[in-house]
Amino acid sequence: MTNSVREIRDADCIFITGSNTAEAHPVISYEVVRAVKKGAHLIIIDPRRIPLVDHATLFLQPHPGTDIYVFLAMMHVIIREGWMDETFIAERTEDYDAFAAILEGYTPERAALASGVPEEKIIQAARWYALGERAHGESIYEEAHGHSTILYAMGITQRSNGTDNVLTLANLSMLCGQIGKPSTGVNPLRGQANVQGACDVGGLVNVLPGYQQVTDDKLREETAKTWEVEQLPCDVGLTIVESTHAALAGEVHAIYVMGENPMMSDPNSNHVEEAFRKLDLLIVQDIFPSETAYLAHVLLPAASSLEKDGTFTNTERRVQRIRKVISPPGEALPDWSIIADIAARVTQKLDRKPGPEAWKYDSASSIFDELTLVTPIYSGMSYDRLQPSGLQWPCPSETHPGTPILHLDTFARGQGKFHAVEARDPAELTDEEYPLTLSTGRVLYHYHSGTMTRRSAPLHWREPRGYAEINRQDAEAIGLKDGFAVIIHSRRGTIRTKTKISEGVPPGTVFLAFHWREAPANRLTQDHTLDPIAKIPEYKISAIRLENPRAR
Amino acid sequence: MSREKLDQIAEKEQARQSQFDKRIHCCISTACLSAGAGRTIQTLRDSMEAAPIGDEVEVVQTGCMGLCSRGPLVRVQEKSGEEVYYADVDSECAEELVAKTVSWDHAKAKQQEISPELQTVRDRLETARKKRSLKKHILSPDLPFFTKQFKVVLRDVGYVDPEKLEDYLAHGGYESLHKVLAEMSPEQVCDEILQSGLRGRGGAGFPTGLKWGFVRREESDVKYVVVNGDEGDPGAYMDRTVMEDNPHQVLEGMMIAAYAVGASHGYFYIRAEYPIAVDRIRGAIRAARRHGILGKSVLGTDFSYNADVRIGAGAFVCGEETALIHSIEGKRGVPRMRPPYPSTSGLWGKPTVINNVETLASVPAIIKNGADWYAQIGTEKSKGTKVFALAGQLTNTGLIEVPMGITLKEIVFEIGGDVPGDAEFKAAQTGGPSGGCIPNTHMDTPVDYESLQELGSIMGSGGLVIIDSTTSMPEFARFFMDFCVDESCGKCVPCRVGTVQIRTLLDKIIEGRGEPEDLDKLDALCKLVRSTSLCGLGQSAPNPVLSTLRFFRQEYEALIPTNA
Amino acid sequence: MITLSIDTKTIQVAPDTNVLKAALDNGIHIPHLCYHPELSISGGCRLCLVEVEGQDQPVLSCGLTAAEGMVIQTQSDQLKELRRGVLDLFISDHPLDCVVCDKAGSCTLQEYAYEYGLKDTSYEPTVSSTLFQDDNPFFLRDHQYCILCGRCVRVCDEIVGVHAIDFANRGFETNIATPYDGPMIDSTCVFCGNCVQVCPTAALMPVSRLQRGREWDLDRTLSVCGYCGVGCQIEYATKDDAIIYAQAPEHGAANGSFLCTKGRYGWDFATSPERLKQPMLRRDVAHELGLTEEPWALPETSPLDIRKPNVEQYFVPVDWDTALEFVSSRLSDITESHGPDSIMGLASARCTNEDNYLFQKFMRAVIGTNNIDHCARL
Amino acid sequence: MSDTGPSNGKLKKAQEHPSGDDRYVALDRTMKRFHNEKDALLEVLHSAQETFGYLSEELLFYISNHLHVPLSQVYGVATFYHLFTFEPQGKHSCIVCTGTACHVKGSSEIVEEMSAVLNIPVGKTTEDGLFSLSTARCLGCCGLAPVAVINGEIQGKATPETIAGKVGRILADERIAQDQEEAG
Repeated sequence: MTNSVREIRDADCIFITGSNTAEAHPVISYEVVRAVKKGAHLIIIDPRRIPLVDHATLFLQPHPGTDIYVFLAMMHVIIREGWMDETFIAERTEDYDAFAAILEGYTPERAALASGVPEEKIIQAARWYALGERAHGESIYEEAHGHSTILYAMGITQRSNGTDNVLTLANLSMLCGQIGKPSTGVNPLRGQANVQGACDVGGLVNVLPGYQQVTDDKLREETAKTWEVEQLPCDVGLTIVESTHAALAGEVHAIYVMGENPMMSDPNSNHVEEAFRKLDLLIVQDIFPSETAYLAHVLLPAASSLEKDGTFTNTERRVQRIRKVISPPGEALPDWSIIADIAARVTQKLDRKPGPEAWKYDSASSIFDELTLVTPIYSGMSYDRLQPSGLQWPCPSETHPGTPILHLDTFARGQGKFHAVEARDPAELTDEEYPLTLSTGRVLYHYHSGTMTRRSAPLHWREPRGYAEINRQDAEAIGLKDGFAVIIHSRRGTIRTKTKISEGVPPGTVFLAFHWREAPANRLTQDHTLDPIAKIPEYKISAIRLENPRAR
Repeated sequence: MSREKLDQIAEKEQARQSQFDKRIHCCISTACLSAGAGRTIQTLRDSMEAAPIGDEVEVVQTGCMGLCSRGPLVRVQEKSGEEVYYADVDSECAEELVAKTVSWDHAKAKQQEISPELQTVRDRLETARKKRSLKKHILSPDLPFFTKQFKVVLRDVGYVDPEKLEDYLAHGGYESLHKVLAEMSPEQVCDEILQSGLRGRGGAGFPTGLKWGFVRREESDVKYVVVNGDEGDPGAYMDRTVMEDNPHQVLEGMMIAAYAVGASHGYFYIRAEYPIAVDRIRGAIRAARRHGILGKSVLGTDFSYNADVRIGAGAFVCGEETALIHSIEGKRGVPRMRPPYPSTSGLWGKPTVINNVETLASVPAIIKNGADWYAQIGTEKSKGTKVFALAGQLTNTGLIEVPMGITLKEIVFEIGGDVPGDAEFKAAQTGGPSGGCIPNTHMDTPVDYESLQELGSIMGSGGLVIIDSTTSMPEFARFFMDFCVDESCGKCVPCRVGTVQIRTLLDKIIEGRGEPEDLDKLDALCKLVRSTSLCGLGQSAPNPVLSTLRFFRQEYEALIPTNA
Repeated sequence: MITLSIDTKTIQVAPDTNVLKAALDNGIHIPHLCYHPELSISGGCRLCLVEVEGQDQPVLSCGLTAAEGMVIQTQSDQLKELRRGVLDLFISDHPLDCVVCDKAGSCTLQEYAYEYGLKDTSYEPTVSSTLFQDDNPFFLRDHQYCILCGRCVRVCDEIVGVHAIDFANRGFETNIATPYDGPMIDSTCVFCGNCVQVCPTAALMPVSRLQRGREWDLDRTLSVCGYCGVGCQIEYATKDDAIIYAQAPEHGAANGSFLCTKGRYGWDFATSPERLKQPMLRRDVAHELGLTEEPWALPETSPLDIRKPNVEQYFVPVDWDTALEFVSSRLSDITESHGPDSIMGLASARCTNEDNYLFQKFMRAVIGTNNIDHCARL
Repeated sequence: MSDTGPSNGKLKKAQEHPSGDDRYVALDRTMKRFHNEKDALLEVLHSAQETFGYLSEELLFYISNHLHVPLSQVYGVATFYHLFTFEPQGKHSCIVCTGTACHVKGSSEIVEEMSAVLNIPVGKTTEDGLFSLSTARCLGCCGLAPVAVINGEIQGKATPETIAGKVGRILADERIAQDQEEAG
């Protein structure tokens, strides 16, 4: 997030898209509810009527995959009506003209045609967001215009044009000067406890800790020096999806999986399974024998986040201490100590420099101290400084208070760059054979592949089994009623689950959470067309067909 | 519609009325109806039809004439203005009344052809002429019940037909509204009301002009006027009577208030137990709309105003202004802390004037006759008149309007005609569940806000219940405590739990289980509830107990076993 | 800023701050039951009365906006008397079974009764509602302990925004109710348990907490939730190395004093019998290494289709050394035979920065590949 | 929130009418008159009780859905006001005024007598659904205290005997009517 969670309550206008906030990030939805109760406008753009819509002052329901037309049209209107922030554009941004030129084609009329969202709603949303208008009550901010904030999540990123969507929202915020101030910004809501941190410390194919490009020789050498190794690999690596392809092609022979469950969470499970079976070595290090574990050669028992010390970095870039609350079961160990041990042994065997002793860490904090040396955005941090409520990066020095709001006076790259983005359609469109669109996601009571929540008694009691949310029309078309069994086919595979008739999904769309091993959503999703830049699979849009088993 | 048009209507109606030599007013308000006024007015009408010459006399249905205990009441009004009241007018009496009211000119009568049915009625009238029973129904106009009263609010109640706007106009209706619209600035209206010394008749007695001034000075796009017609005090029905029997008077007062504070919309909040009042007010609103008195450009001026009715649903606490607001907003009728006061943040957070019915009903007269006229009625601090619902053990019970400052003695012994039978007057209870009992030893107390307060009671909305020596004061106090327990909204603990504990103590004492220290405990608890409750209901709930403890302690003590 | 004096202490507060908040934020204690810093003002408990210079009657500090030069007294015989009286009424409608009450030690009413020396009520104990509702495994509702402060109703409406409960009936009969007092699951409740968090008494209690020890015997550890990315701080109450219940700290950095259902109640997975407790080698691998007699081959059934997964059927437990030796030698062999880029490491968004840092350092510095990824994209 | 909330039976019921039961049409009209504004809740509850006689669970759920007021709030409001009732009312009604004036003049005896005659406590309805007995806080006829209202007709200066007599006659007529039905 460019801004902080607790600023949302003071926003004058909140714009949410591609985030089922109340279910996937409940505590952030609390902030939104507060703002609305105080009089803020809440604009929601989502194909589904998500719970938070009950509080929305404006709800736009585009057909799946057409939201970008709405975003572009909003900016078209903003420029047409002169609602943009000219000073901000002039002083803080570049490449405006090329961007503006492209927008001319994206009229509200066109957007309405493509997305099914009425023009007047698009114009209304554009106005409220651009000018930060409130429904009622007083703004706490002095300026002429109120403060508007954008919240988004996987709904727009898990798409073959996910990067375009994100850039578009960035454009929107810069166009209106709704960034670099409190209660504004472009705020991705990260889905997992430490997804932010895992990226920060280099858990990506293209960057070293602190987002230093692996392709940058200078940066690479600095890190190598700190680590006392001669050299570090300079080519961008393979992502998990690419690796499965590579495994099938016989190029990848071993995969070391730590605390993940690709069999459930990666697209086109059948494909993943095929690949994993081909591996010479699959290491699964986890707290439970996950679905992936049953293909592994070796299982290494890890301590859960309740059973070890360390740090998590949350969606607002806040690095916080986690502490050992209870002891790990049996012989389970913290992941870091397992890795350290393996690393020491491999160093030995491959006779790498420096020797095994370099892998002796006595505590999580000693690792953190080393981490801060190679991670500039963390360099001012230490366990002591993280008490009691953490620090938000960048925190470059021991005295730096952390950074609640990014891009205050200048952007990371200097000027904010407008990207001229065109609308693109989803990779897999519906047709006669597969007439419906499947969208995957989460429900309130479960989390991800369900390894944890489905083993929690109260949560299981509340949401014991999976279901596909289907609109009454689509259900009745093939004689399905609420709670009936239903079979879902896609070009990748077939699953069977129960129906939940819901007005929450529009006709033509089916929603299925990916928590349910007995109905694994990712047997249906496609892995052939990823987002070209971010390599994100298009979880949110797959063409499917429903079948009523009783009709067999 | 313009003023001129209204005048024409008024004159037309006056002309129509003046063509009659006599007008027979028959009260059809709730009390008289339940005493059989329905049959009475029917008989009057039939008889008039059958009487030899009908058109010289008009039968008019009117509202309350005051002396409810003697209903059905009928008044015969001569062209000269001379009036005679008749009490307990049943059908028989009604026939005799008609028979003796119409002039029997047989020559004319002969020419009239009438149906056999009517002929039989006429025959009955013929015989009724000879009867001698009418005398005992006559109420002398010299009765203190009439002479001691001074009518401002009730002036036209009992004269105008509540369902005829024309009649109200004929009685000078909406002249005051026109006066303020045509001649006065909002500021002047507020000052005028302030000058008059009019104070809230809902009980607390806050100066109305001041209240209006606050709201007038508030900056806001929308403001509201709310008429508090949630007359919850059991034993009081002044507001109901005014709303039922002269609805336009209340509407006019409300609109003057609206003009004074700059409100564009208003609500009548009327308790559901008053269906007739609801109908009459709704009727008045419709009629006013039809005649351009309500709506866009009132009386052709650029002042626009609209009014609606909201119905309560059985909650005494909704008489409290913040609870009333919540109720109109469709929420639980629970009071909230003040400040902010409704004058700054009322209905939907907008500045709002809330006045009770009687208060607003006094306004047209004040505007018409001027602040000074009103201010010279009543006492130093309590100006004007007050309407009371006189009830309980008394010969004449009913609705009275008296100048402030009149003594209890005058009300009870002169207007009320003393306690019937050989029982003795013991105490007067004012202010209902929020008020207290004033013992016969304080008979000379002048009835005004301050004096009553000093005696631990309040003026209240106007319930005045007379208790005779047969009533036990502790039990009477428990009756009110039951009421408060029932009506507590439950938000704040002193009222929610305190009232229950007060009642528990009262039960204990009344059932003879009391201990000597219980009286002090009761007194202390009452004072705690009074000083810590959130709203007026809770703060005043202990009054009946406190005042009876103060003046009739011996009755409590007598209930406590001596050997305990 | 506005300057006022509370108990002779000069205090500066922002405009529109109420006196109660001003006092509490400055370490001046005024008893209160219905007030909560994150919720709207109710004024129902009548406890936070204070004396304002120039006003003859005490006023509620929660409803009193701090004004320049205001002089406030929070302690006096009169105030003590009034508060004591109100508390006396509270406990006349509340069971005094603190001896066996799970809330004892963290119950605000108990704390105040103690502070004002109320051993017992001086009135006839009369409990208004005895409704007992244990209709879900998250929390239970025991109305006899309810003091109707309304915090639960406000948090449900103003913060969570689902308005599952509200006041029902009125007067002494008032109670907090789902529609028709029905079971929670038939309401709009999302089981976030924030009502439990703000409840000052034992009216709302986590099921997991019942009969699990006295408050003062519990250890408390402040950590961060392991689920979504909001990073809510959670205070875990533990006893004998077991979690008794979880709640938000008073001032969580991102979450303030609130949580969602997963964070508050979804921690019991940690003690699931299915946890991996020791390293394991797949049966065919174990056989290869001569650790097991019978040969074994990985079945064709997809892991997603295994009806009742049983890890023992596929794996045999081994000691750490065997497991790590196997892993490290295999990795070394593959690196040497197929090159570093034939190995891929999948880090985790559920592991700590320290874990992930070491993991990528291992892949890059030891194995020598950038094939390091994690599920940032899902 | 029903999208995520458990699919409870009430939801379906509420969605199946208004089609069948045309009493809902009247209710819809009231809600329409107030443009389905939340603050019309009290008015809507009034009209609901008028048309249906009492407030059933389905009814409140229906209102909650159409005014977008949380069901818990609708229930909370409905239970706050004493005029709303949650069970069917009797064919005939007897309301005894317990206002101050009536109390002073002995209305409590009338209440006791009626409760004995009908053999039901105040606020209840006889098993055969013929009579409901209730009390009111002042009907504003203090001049005629004590008063009772039987089937909407006010009885002034009432005594236990007069009221019991009236009610007795109504019950007698009902029995005759029943007998005739059984006969014919």
